[in-house]
Amino acid sequence: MQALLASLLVVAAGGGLLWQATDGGQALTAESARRLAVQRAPQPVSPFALETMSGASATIPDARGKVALVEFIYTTCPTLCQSAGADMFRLGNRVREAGLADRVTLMSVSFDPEFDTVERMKSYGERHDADGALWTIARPRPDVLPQILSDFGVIAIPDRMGGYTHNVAVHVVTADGRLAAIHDTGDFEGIIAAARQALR
Amino acid sequence: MMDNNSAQRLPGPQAGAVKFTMLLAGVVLLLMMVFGFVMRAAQGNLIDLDPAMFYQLLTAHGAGMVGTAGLTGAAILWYFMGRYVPLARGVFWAFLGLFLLGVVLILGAIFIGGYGGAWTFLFPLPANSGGVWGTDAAAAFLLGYVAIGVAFLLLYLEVGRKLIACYGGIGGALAWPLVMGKGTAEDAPPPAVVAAMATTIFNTIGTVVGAAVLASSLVNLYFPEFKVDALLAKNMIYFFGHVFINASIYMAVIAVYEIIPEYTGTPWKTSRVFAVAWSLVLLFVMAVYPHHLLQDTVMPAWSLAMGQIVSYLSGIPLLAVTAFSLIVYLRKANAMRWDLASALLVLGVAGWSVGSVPAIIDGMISVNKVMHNTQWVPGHFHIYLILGEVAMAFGFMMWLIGKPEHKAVGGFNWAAFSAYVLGGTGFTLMFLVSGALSVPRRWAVHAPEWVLQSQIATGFALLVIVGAAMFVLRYLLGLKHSAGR
Amino acid sequence: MKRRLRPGLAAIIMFACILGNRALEADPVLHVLVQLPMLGLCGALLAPRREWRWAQGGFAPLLAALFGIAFWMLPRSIDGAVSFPVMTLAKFLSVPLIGALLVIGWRQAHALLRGFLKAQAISMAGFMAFLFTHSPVRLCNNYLIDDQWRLGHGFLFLAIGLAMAWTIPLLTNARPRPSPRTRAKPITPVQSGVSA
Amino acid sequence: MAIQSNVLLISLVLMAVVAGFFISAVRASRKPDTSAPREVVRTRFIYALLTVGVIVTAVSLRPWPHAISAANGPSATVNVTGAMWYWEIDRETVPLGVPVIFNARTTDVTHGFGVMDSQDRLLFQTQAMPGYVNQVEHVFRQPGVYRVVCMEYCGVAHHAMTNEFTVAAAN
Repeated sequence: MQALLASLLVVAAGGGLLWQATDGGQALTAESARRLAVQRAPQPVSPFALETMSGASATIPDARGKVALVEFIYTTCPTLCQSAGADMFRLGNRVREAGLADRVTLMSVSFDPEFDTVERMKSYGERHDADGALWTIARPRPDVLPQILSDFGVIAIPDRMGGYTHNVAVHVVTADGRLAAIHDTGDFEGIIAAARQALR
Repeated sequence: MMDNNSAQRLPGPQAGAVKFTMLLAGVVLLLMMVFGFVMRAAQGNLIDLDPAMFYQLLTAHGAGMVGTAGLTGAAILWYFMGRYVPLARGVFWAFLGLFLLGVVLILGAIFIGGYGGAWTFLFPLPANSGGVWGTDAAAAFLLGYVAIGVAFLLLYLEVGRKLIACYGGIGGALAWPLVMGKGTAEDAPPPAVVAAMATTIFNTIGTVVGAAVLASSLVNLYFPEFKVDALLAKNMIYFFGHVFINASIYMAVIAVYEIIPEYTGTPWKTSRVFAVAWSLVLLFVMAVYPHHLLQDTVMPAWSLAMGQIVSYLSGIPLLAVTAFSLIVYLRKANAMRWDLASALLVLGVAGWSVGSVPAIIDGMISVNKVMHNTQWVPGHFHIYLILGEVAMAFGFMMWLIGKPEHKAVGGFNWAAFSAYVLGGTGFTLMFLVSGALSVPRRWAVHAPEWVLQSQIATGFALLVIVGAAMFVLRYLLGLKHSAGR
Repeated sequence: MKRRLRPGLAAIIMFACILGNRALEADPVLHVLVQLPMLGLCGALLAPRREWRWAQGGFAPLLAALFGIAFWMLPRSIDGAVSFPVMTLAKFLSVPLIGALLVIGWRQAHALLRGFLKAQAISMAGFMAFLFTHSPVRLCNNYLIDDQWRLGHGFLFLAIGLAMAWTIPLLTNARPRPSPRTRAKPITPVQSGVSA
Repeated sequence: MAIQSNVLLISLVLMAVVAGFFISAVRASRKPDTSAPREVVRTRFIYALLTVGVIVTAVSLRPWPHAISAANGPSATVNVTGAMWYWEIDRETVPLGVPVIFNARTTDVTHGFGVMDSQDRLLFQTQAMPGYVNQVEHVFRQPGVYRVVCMEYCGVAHHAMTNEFTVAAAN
């Protein structure tokens, strides 16, 4: 009898633990948990300054009151960041088609600011037809980088071939500095919908 | 007559539970046969059936028949192993309870949830229904399989550990000393034990593999980011499915080894060739599954060649050992006593052997290219199910009810047996003919030129159902009379 | 092993796990298939040899251990142990407890329950192998896709190793002459009683 | 005669032979019979089965039934993609008399790519499976319209998943 009660208790507690640990059976990985957490409650990110590929300065959140669509890259990335770059270009077109070009800004932020100089950012931008207006490439100051990565939940680890492996996504940041949604770089519908939501 | 015959005719351990299980199985078999009849009638344009409903029936018929074949095989295994080793009674009830839980989940998934992903749950069909059924229905179906898998695992663990303990390990129970020429035939375990040990091993392995692919499919249902490799999943599913349905037949044949000697008067002994054959069966059953993947040209060529070769080799233990021995025993018999039980058991081995012919031929890659997934495939497996495994199960049921006067071949019983054999033969031959005419299997709607074949098959199906219903009725009446014993 | 040596050995293993934590966590194969089992072993070595009423049949402790294992098999938990100190601490506290619970439960478990758990363990190791070798996306933000693939193969070897470890002994105890006299008495229906 | 008819014929004959052994054993079972086969017959039977097996295996696997030979000489390639519930074929006509290689793909679940001739006789098939490209080669001997059907159960409109292509002499 005691054993039965104990077992039932264990099942209840264990089930509760797993339910908690997976956000109610919705997230088995840290990446899906990150996206789910943001979707449930937008999270504040510390404001930071950036230097763009044209040498100008910019900020996140956007000082002009635009919604920022932010991805993290490094310019010498041979794989993911290149396809992410192509996705950003297409996303830019979709933003224009949606008539949001003057209320949204696209930003590819380098997480390797010491290596990614203005010239390197510029060449990456040219390779992917970044216009510098709607979409630009930018880098933060190295000393604030850890804070930024931690705020956004981005983890970049050395890939043993001189580059990095990192989680790739488009982060939707509202004008008042809240991270409101995270989507795959190719999920244009989802990103546009999240941008509209953030503009409301 | 054998000296221990009088003891053998008494009910074995847990006869009550086994009799109840067989009654349940008989009723489910009838219901599933009706589903099959409805599908053939729909293909023959005799009735109007919505394709979604057709595929639900298809799913229920497949899962139900495989499950019931497994259930009858397990009951036979349990009953006869109870003669040799002390089995824990609770395990059989747990087995039956979990099995029924699985049945409820599967039926709910199909007829409430609308699941129609076929019994093979081929990845990623359960997760990708095109809007016909929901995730929860697919999950309930898969969980039903998990429950049934756990049921079988429990049963095999109990049988396996007792056989291992009593017969000196796996090797002892498989009569390996005899194989190596170290022991004598008198010291070897009885044929039923050898068969039970081999089945226990390969179906436990099959269940473990099945559990892994079921778990993967379940996770994929709810977390699509967890992709499953379609080819690997297919390999695991066919390994599991092939091993399971084969295990059903290999368990049912235990009834032949145990019951036929009562009729022939000659004990069925474990000979060296018998022991070798069963050790080979153990290997072959697991190595042969790639013959389901002969049209996956991305599979390594050696594995497909192995599928074809082992498919042929698998026929040898069946034909040269079980079938050959049975024929020898029948011929040697000093006036064999024929009744419904012995007739059905012999029919079971005959049907199984006959059905292996089209199976082996379909296992050739060049034939498979034009026969795979045509009605040739249901053709061959319906032979060794209707006229094989299920015939053995009905034979076991008839033997269970005891009194010879209930089983004498004549009148009602002769009519039932004739209807069943004639119906089964005609029904399965129509499948083979349709397969040769390139009629694909699992099509809800048939082209006009195939309709006549389906209509003829529908008639034969009706005959099978009539025969089977008469068996079940005979069993029920027999149970009533034998209840007092 | 002498019982009094166990706490010492457990302490040594625990120290090794703590001191080598950075190195072990850096590689998912070492993290999941070496460090976690070692931590579990610590607890197993320290498990008190007592039979509690609540643990009768082994069900409650084994269930608790299974839930614990399930938690630590979530990619998210493994990621968390690398990213967040709180989760690292939780790992060092909970995994030894899981090991202890496993031992406590195993001692009191029926042979059938043990067999079931063994089959389950092989199956789940195979399932994890399936998952890690075939997922097209990275499941842990802290590990490379190659590492994930290696971890999957580690699980595959684990499944094969467990299967062999548990079945080979069953093969080797085949006696040269299994005769009816050396095995248990066959149960005839008369002996076992009629149950109809 | 199509391969299917031969297969049916051979199967029926062998099945009848197997059934015949059982029927004669049943007939012999009622009276004492001394003609029961002995162990030596079983041994011979096993050797006979093995010998037949070796021959059939060697003959049926050489040349390899799934071989793609088209690298030398003229050939054509056709890409077919299965989706719930239609076939996409990247060309409408395929050449007569030369090896045609079909690359079978799918966008969703597993389908079975099967090709039937004008008499609805299945000529060949291969599986179309997520993440893989299955190749199958065939040389068409007759011009005309060929039907593509689905040979692997794929959901509620499985039977309706058909398409066509034309085989014509290449210019």
